[in-house]
Amino acid sequence: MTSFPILSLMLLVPLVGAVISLMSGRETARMVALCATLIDLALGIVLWAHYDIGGAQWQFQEHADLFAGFSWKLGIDGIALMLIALTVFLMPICIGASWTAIEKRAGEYYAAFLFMETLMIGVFTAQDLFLFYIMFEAGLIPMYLIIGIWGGAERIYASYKFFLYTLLGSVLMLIAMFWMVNEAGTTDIPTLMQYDFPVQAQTWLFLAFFASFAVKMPMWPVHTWLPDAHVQAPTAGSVILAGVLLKMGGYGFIRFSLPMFPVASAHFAPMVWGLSIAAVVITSLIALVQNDMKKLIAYSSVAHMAIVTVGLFAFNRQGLEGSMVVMLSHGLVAGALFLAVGVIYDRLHTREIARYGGLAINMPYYALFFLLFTMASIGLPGTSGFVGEFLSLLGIYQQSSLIALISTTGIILGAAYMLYLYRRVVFGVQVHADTAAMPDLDAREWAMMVPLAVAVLWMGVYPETFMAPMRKDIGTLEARVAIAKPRGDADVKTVSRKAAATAAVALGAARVGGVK
Amino acid sequence: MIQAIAFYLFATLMIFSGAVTILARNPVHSVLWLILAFFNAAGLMVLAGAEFIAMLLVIVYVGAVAVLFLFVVMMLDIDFSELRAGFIRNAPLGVVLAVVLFVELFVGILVRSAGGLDISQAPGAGAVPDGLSNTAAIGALLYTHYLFEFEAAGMILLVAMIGAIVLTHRQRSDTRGQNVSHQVARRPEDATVNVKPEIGKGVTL
Amino acid sequence: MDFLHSMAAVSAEELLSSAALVLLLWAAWGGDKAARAISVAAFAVLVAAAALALPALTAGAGGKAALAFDGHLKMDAFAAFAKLLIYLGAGVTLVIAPPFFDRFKAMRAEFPLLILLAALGMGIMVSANDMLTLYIGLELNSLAAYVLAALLRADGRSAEAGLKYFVLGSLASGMLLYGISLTYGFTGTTSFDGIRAVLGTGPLSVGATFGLVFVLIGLGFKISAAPMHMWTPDVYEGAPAPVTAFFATAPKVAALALLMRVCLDAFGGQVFAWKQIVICASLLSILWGAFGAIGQDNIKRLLAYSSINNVGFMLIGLAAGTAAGASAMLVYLAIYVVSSVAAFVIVLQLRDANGDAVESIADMAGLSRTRPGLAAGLAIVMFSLAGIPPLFGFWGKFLVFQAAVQAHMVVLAGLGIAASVIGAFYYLKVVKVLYFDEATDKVQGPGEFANTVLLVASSLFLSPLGYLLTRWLGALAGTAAASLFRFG
Amino acid sequence: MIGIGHYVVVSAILFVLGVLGIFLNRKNVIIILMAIELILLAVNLNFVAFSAHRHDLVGQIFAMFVLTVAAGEAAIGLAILVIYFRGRGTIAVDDVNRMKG
Amino acid sequence: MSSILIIVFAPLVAAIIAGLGNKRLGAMPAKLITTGALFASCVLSWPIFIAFLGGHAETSVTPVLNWVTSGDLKFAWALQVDALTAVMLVVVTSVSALVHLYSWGYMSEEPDCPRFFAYLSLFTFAMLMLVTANNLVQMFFGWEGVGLASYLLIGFWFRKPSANAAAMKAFVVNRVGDLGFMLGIFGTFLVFGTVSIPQILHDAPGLAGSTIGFLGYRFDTATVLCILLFIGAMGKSAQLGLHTWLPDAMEGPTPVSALIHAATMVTAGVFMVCRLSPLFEQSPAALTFVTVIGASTCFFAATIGTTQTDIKRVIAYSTCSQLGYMFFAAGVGAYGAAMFHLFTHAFFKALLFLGAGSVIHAMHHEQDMRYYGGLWKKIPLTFAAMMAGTLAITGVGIDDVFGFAGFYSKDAILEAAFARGTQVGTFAFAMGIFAALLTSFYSWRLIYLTFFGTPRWDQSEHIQHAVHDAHGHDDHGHHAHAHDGTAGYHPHESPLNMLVPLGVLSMGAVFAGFVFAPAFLSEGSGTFWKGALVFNESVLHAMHGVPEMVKWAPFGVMVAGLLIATYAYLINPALPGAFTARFGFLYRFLLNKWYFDEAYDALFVRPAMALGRLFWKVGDVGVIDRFGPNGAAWVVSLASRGAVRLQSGYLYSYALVMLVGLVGAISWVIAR
Repeated sequence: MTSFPILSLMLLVPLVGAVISLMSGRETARMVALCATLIDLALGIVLWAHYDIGGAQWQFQEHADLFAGFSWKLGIDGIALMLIALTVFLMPICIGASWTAIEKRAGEYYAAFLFMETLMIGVFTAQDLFLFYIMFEAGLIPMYLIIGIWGGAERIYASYKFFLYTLLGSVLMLIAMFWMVNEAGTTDIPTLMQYDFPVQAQTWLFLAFFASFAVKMPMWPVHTWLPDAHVQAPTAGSVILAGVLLKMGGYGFIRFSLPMFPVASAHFAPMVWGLSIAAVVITSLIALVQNDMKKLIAYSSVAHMAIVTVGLFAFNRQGLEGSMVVMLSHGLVAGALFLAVGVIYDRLHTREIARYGGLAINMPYYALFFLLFTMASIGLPGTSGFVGEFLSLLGIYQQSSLIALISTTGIILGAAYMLYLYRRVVFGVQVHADTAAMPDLDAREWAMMVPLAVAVLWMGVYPETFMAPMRKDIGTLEARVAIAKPRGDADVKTVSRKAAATAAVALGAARVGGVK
Repeated sequence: MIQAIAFYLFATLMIFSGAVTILARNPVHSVLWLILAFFNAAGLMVLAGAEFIAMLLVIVYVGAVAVLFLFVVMMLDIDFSELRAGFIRNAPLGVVLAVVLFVELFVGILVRSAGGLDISQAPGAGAVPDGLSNTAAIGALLYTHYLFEFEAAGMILLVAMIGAIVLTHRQRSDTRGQNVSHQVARRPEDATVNVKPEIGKGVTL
Repeated sequence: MDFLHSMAAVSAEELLSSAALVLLLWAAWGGDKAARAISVAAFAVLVAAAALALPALTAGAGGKAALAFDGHLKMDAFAAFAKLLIYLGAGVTLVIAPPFFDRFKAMRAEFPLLILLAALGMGIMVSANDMLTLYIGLELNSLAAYVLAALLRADGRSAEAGLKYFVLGSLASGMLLYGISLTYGFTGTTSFDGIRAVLGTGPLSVGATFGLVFVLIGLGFKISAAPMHMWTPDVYEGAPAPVTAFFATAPKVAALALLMRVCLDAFGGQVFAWKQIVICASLLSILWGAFGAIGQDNIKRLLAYSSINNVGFMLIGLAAGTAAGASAMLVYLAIYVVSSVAAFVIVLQLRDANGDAVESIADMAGLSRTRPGLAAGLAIVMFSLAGIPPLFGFWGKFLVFQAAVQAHMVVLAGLGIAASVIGAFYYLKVVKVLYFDEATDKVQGPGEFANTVLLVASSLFLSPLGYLLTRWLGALAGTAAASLFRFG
Repeated sequence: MIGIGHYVVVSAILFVLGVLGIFLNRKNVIIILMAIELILLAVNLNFVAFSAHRHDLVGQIFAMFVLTVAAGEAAIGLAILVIYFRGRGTIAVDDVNRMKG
Repeated sequence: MSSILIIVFAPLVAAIIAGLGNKRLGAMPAKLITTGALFASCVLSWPIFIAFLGGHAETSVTPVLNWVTSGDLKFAWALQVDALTAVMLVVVTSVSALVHLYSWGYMSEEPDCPRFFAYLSLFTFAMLMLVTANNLVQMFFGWEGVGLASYLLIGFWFRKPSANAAAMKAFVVNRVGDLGFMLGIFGTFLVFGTVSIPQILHDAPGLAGSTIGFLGYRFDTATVLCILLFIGAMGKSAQLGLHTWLPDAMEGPTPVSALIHAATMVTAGVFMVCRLSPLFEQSPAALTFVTVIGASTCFFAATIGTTQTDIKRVIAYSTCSQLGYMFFAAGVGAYGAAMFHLFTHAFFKALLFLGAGSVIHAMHHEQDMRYYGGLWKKIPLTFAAMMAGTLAITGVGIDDVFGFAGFYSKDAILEAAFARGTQVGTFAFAMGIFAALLTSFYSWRLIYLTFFGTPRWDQSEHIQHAVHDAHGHDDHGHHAHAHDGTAGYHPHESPLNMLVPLGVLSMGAVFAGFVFAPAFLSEGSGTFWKGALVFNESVLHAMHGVPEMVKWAPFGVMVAGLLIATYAYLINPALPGAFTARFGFLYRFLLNKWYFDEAYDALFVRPAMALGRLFWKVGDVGVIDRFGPNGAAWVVSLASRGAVRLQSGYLYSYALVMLVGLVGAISWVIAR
């Protein structure tokens, strides 16, 4: 632990980079952007290295009373640390993905991205309610510009939809925040996380926050902005959108909804489950019939994020940890998949699946990476996708076997649509000459793919690295929500072994865990 | 009794002439009806004991404003035959609304509080001093308590004056006014040029 | 002694009026050629007047000592805060106007005079503590404004704007006056203190209620709150751009401040009599402003609807009926004034190759490539007006909604903030045209130096850097709002 | 002495007439200006009536100021009307709609 | 026992080197590395197995790396070796090593060799992870890993649309089973608080009488867990309902079929049931379920096998059928017999596939038996190997004297089923006997169609291509092939590196039963298994007590099958045609595999696609977008038009609006 304001520095570096690249030409701007993101990556590594696992809940705290009504208060726990790590890890890759693809107005482009990075890190570090909101909301602007200026043909509609949808979701949250601050008398998030709001108020507070995070996640049926935004955004935009922005919704649930309104969360858990399973089934089926690669992956993101919500609202450790791992994994995998799409989009300038085929012939290494990320998306054990999904689903099973059953069908449908995609793009014969002529990955693309691949496998084989920093915080959260935890339907009534637990179970007072 | 007769006379005439003002087809007639309405209003004011305001009304309105209106109506030289008569599209709605407004005012102010106005009895700031005429009392109040407003009203008139001039004053190009300083500043050498043209060449002016 | 004290209290007004008279003489002798010099002088006068008004604010003054002229004027911190904003708006107008009018050869020496007199009227409005003072100030401002709107005589739209403004403004004045007369009749006094004392907090007689409603409706016209806003788009479009800028800033501040004083001071004991009307007007303004703006292609018209929309948000702060709400309104006003300044400076800069104003939004397509600075400024203004963080415009909405929630008006706040999303739509539209569309290269020509300075300054204020001012601004607004609630 | 109620009713009628006058005619803007004068007259009548009823001069003073302002207003209004007429050659109410939407 | 580390991870390392090296590495190094690694594994495996046979080895666990810790849920990467694992180790490494070697020859013309060998090694690694798992999650890792490898290998010839479709089908259908498996793991954790297999098996007896809520109903705990887990096994082992992927998987190269779809991967389900046998023992209902499914599959697959013409598909259905035997063996409690059949089956089925591969190789990738005939003279060694395999699968042997591998294991299974004495046991026995008849019939049918009779090669397009390629430039072949059905084609015996594996496996097919039966099936087997699975002494005793008729019944039906096949395909070749004409419906029903694919297509695939389109076009676009964002936009634009229309520009309408506001406000305060 140091008193050095490393978090502020991490916010400042991209900001300065943004200002510089705004005023520079293409070559300079991208170099500046790369440097800035790499510096932030280095700072992120330093941050992780100095993070005291199992130490104080909030570390690297900074505080300055710069503003009226709220304050500049930063600090992280393990959950935030991991999401920051994800952010700083993905950003240089995004810059790399834009290296050649962005030709017009590059200075502004990189400025928008760097600004975005500041805001994303800001969201995860903010310890003041309103500071969080400002960071959370401000991200709309650069993303709107990124989609709108550098996006595809339908970019205008997509950017509007993205902006207004998410804005509508989050403004209601602001009203709830006012109420909370009024009630609790503080804007300090750690304090609020311990505050017991009146039960009646929790209901509408939860719904207001839910409106924001559900749109951001996105949950069915407020997900329709996502496919449009993804499809139209430039590659790096999709990566960051899927990689980090969606995680803000999950982060919001884990940081606000659950600890601050545990009773309402429990009350609304069935609704969340219902929406989640609807998302898993419906969006997976929709993904199955897509003709556009990015749209397919976008729909798959909705399905994956539904696993996150299911896990979060399982109210137990496996569910919570699983959701976090799904988020981290999905950040890597969805990002990687969008990169993979970007790689061939850069070559052929179409996202239409039918225009590809047989890429395994001329792009074997590309096929390999794509395969790895496809499998990670499917949740093959040994990849990052499995650990999180497994834990989340295991978590929800303890609450409801039916929800678990339907959610788990996602693994079948996920395999179906991803393999169908892979089959159409990478396998098969080469119908089009231009497709057949595409070269395999170049050095830059290798440099983007390899770190992602390593991270995906690492997280799949030894997720402890990523779970350890979060363990204590998840434990705190679990204890916090335990008071309201709903009773699962998959309880065991047994006549043997630990008699005391048995008796408790028979009385219905204890949950399944008691039988262990 | 005579007061009541006078009141009803003035009131009826005022309302009638007011109505004709807004309904007359010829704006000149309108202005004239307006003047009549003002006269009757002045009468009502006199009945209420406010002679000064009544006189002011006649002097200012009839003497100045109404004449200004007449002047402008004449000056604009509008071809009245071209002006369309008739009512506008939403007129019925407007009339209904106006009637509703009146009924509401009537009911609200008079009927609701059981047949009369319910005026609270707090003493005002400008209680009429004993023994002073209306005009003197107003003057006494106006130049003391209302000094600031009085001065500010002067500024309003100033603005009105400046505004009217700014808007309507224009340098007319079809008339030639006298520019004294220009005439005074004129020098002979500006007006005449002596040239000695060579033979066979013209004069270059 | 009392008279001297009063004279000292209104020193800013005295300065303005005497300066107006002196400058009138100068204008009479110097003619239109002296217009620029008079503008500069008028600007200086405004600065001086601001300096004279400032102490009341910084001293946190209020209470009895600030009353002047038998309590007809109340020179408190609230009035000072509003005056500063008014003088700011007027000053900016003086800066941006001369180059504009020069292009039409229509720069009049009387223009700065009218601005000064309007500022004087607005100063009287915001310090009014009596219905008569209110009326005088209001009319002084309005008459000048009618003239200003029609100032560009050669332009048919300007005259039409003046005509509409005049007719509807007079109608509104009539309603206001009728309300004042009813209020007077049912309370027996025109003084705010008197009215508050007579009405108390008990049930309100129907006549007084009617008076209140008429007054609110009349003032609603001035702040262009729906449904009294109908004049706004036409006048904003028709009036010369600097005048529109003026309308969007100073009179809005004055009218809102006046409305606040009437509601919170004169009718301060009768919050429930006006609260629902204000809420209705607020929501109606937000929605109507937003809906109207969506259909616009003219940037000035769009800004007009935007002002209607923003007034709706400010009224939410009023509806809260608390000091926090009033303070929030003042901060919102300050930010809104700066936004408007920035917006109109940009509008003035938008000229085609012939020097004619480019007012069509479609003609600004791709401005971000031809004039990146201008486009960035406009984008900042738009996002700020939409209230998207981290731009400073968010802060105004933030405080207003916070005040509403603190006053237990969660539903109103929720509705208002949800409606703000509709508003965001048309701000986004402008940004879209600026940044996403193909360039048309319609906008040409250099900008004036003064305008650029103003633009940079206001953009910086609206940028996230503005948040560094929150403490300072909040403290000032807090003082001002507190003085509003400190009754005689 | 006539009751204050009578005056208020007469004033209300005049006020409503004035309001009607503003949107009931499409002939001539001047009539609208006159309608405004009617409204102000109604207001003045109200003030004077209340003032007399209460034996309080503030109302009359207010009425005096209203008169003053009304005079100024009429001047400005007519000036605007004149320049409008110069520009358009008409003062028909129906024609004052170049700006809309 | 650290050799296990090498056994398991050597193939992984080899796979990574070969896979990443790919074409840069070249074919030969890739082959050498992978095959070398596999032989090393194999060599290290046998001692372990032998040690267990000797009864002097103990269960060992080699921890590798912590995997996941989440609250009470902990599982690690660890390698557990016990008798059951040892059996699987030798099966997997031996067959895999042989298949690697065989592929040298079989895939010699393949340009993408490194990739193939990398996949094969990767598969072996995953399979080894599966069998050495000491917790359910690692088993699931292996489970899915083999699925991945299977997917890659089936789709190895990715240019073929049918191969891609088959690969995808295999993965997705397996995922259906995995759904059950995963839910089973969840339930297991819920009940036991752990996913460690030894812990679960230790605690399993405590489940007796307990119930669990599932999908809103209450069931016996053990039954729910076992059936969920068994659904996983059904998928992997291609049991009735989830079997459809297996025949299609024959799109992969033949060595793959031998390794994955005959010897190892598909038996993972059986392995799992045996591994968890103490748990299954807690639920008679689940065991009944297992028995019924196994018996039905055994019968059902055999019926289809009788009509298929693709040589690999016949063997594939045969595999399916044999897996059914294993399952109902487990279901009736004869886990040892199930494992023994797994063991023997691995040898003879791999042999049959590799033999078939050799035939296909010789016939230039022609797989349709109708275009074979008379091959025994051309490829005698392959014929010999195939004969060995056929004798083994049909269970030829004489009690107490000698029998081919299948004889011991299959007889044991049938006896156990009968000995069980329950209704399902009897049902399973009946099905098993009938299936044995069919097995004999289709196995001999395969032999007769392939190796006997007259050549029918000229009808094969593959052969014609081959002939044209070889003789295209001269007309020598053209007049030579018209009459003898050979089309002038000369099949060649496979190269040595293909024949050696055939030979080794033939040894296994011939002697595996004879040699190892005592270890697996005798009273003393308990010392071998050492609790690695439930060894029911009672079942063993009962087996010895079954009537003689039961003991002879398998032999009888085997002979019957042989005779029918001999008559129909050797003596009177017109008979099958006449039969199919007579019973056209039955024939088509069997030929079309009981219409399972069609039914699934109509029930799941098409509806899924249709639903997807419906949810997309109607749901997302038609409802959510239409009434959500677009609807809101429509309302807003409508309101906007309204606002603009109100702003008519006319003074009077503006005044009117103001008046409306005034009257509205006044009315409001009056009404209030």
